[in-house]
Amino acid sequence: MTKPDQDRVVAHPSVAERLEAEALIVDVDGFEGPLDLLLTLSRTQKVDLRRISVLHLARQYLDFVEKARDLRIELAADYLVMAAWLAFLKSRLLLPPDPEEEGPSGEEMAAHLAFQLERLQAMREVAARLMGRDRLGRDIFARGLPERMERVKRVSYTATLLDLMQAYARIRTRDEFRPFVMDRDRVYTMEQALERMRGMIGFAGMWTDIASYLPEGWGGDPVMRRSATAATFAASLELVKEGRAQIRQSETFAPIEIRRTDRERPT
Amino acid sequence: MSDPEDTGDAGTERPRESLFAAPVMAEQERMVEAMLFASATPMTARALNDRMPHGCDAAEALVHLQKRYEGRGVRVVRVGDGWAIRTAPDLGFLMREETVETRKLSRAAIETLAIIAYHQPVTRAEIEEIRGVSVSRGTVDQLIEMEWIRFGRRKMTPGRPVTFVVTETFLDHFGLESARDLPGLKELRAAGLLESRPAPGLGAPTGPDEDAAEEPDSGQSELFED
Amino acid sequence: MSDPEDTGDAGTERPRESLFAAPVMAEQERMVEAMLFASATPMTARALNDRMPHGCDAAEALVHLQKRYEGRGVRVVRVGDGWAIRTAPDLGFLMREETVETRKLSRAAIETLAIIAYHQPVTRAEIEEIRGVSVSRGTVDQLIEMEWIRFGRRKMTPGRPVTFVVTETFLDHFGLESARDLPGLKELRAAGLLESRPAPGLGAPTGPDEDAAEEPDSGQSELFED
Repeated sequence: MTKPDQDRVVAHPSVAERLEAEALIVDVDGFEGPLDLLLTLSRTQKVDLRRISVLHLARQYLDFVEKARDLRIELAADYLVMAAWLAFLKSRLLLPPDPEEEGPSGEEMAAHLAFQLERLQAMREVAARLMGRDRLGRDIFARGLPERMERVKRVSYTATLLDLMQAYARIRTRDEFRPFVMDRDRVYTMEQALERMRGMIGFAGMWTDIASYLPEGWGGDPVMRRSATAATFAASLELVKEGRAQIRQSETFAPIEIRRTDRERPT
Repeated sequence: MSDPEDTGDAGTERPRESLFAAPVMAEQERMVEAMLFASATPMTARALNDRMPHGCDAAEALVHLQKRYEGRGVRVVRVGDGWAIRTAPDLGFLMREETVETRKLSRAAIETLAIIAYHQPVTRAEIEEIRGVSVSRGTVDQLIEMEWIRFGRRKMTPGRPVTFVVTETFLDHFGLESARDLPGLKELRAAGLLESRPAPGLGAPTGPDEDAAEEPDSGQSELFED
Repeated sequence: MSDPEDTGDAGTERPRESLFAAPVMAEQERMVEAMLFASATPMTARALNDRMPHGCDAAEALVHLQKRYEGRGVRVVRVGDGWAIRTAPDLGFLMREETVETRKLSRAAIETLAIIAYHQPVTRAEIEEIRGVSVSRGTVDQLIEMEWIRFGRRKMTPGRPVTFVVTETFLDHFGLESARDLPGLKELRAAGLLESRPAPGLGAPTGPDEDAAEEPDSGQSELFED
């Protein structure tokens, strides 16, 4: 700590400031990055940040980095990047501007750095003011015993007339086309037809329209007639297969006719 | 600390004699007000006094404060040994937030309702016969609770089963004069409602009123024939 | 205050309510008073209105109520979009028992919070540019957990980075009506310190992410422009 005056951070008459500069080196971990370090260094200039000598600041920073190197303190990469940038800035500020060269002038770069420092400083100041305000739970208080706001959830069911009608239509439609429900009353099965025809075929020596074999009461309702017709036709084919009847249709859509086979007579 | 206005009233009561005079009563009232507000539990006059500067009289401040809150939205009330700020009893309803969630009636419920509307008065057995499935108690209860159906007269059939009919509330909700205004099967079909899927372009179905006007006797009589 | 005019208004708007005129303003004030006392967190005028009978005007009632509590031990304060009742700041000394220990915030967290408050909506890269160091995840997480900051809208810049803004809880905690009332905001703006100035070409190296430099205009303006 008590290093002699061979520091390169010279021109500081006050012991306190020298100690501060020393402390900077020892306490490098305490800085929140290069900008923070620069801001701290800038305080030694004791001027408004707007009038700060960026050149001087760059020198201070570079001295700091140099020292850290001497002391074998490993600096984080961003400190070194800043050092390189400041070295570049320093050279730009010192050398007369080259009209050929592109890019920002040393003054522009310096001004921006000053802006950054001023902004960071300003943010620190307002942060302190903010934290110093009257704060809830410390200076200002909310209701200690808030009353419970009860939440009552009520479910209300609704339906439209359309819903109602569609529901009813759905039920009625189910009645009209019940494809999977065997409605025994209205279906004439082939077994029923076969039994009926077996009893009757023996008397049918003449070609007779199979429609006349339909059971009584099944001719009116179209659904029932269809069912009975289909069953009777199927039963007729069954009788033909058994060899007990013959079947014919003179032309397309003409009545289908049936009569018993003659072979049966000899038996 | 104290407002100049406040000193007017209270100042006359307690002239500031010494350097360490107790705050004026209006100020003490403010303190009690703030403490009662911020405290999580009721506070006794003593506990209030303990926190206040020397020479204060929390009990008196409480009397003033209580008077000040008379007829307000909150009141200063005694709770056991302590004092607390509480909502005025007549405003308790504001502390309840009622959220109403509207849901569609279930399919079972709407079908049951439709059958009752079209076939009323109808017994549970009849509803089941028409729907082809049993009707759950919950469904009927729900419809009764909604006041869309109610019990009708008992049927004069063996067992004298109860019947269900729709209510005024039901007619109101669906904008019907009577259950007879419900469109019949023919109108349903005309409106495309008898197709298993209503056409996508289908808007509102023809109003039951119009339909009813054209065919006054349609609907139920037709439907009741089976 | 108790106007028949109010009733008139409400009546024309809501013809069905005409039988039930809105309560007089004094009564509305009581209601707002009760609700604000009952709630520990700020409530919006809208939320208040939702609980009040039809035709009420919570916003107007709030104005009356705020006036009524001027200079009292508790005050009606605006917090962002909401309203709350809070103890008067000068009486904080009485509430030592109610004091809540706030977690000690690190310097990084305090600075980050201030930057977000004054520059909002602000991206992480912008915060890093201002502080000159990367923002640790833990810092942001802590502030989010305290509900002092939240994610804002994404920036319409390449990469559409997320932004941070301060919350109503933040405003409530620091006794601010809105982010416009942040201390020193005007001065900072006048000094140009809230502008995001792009670094001239080779800017001083800052945080790890330098994309922030590309951002043409920084938040601030968006939120604080009048």
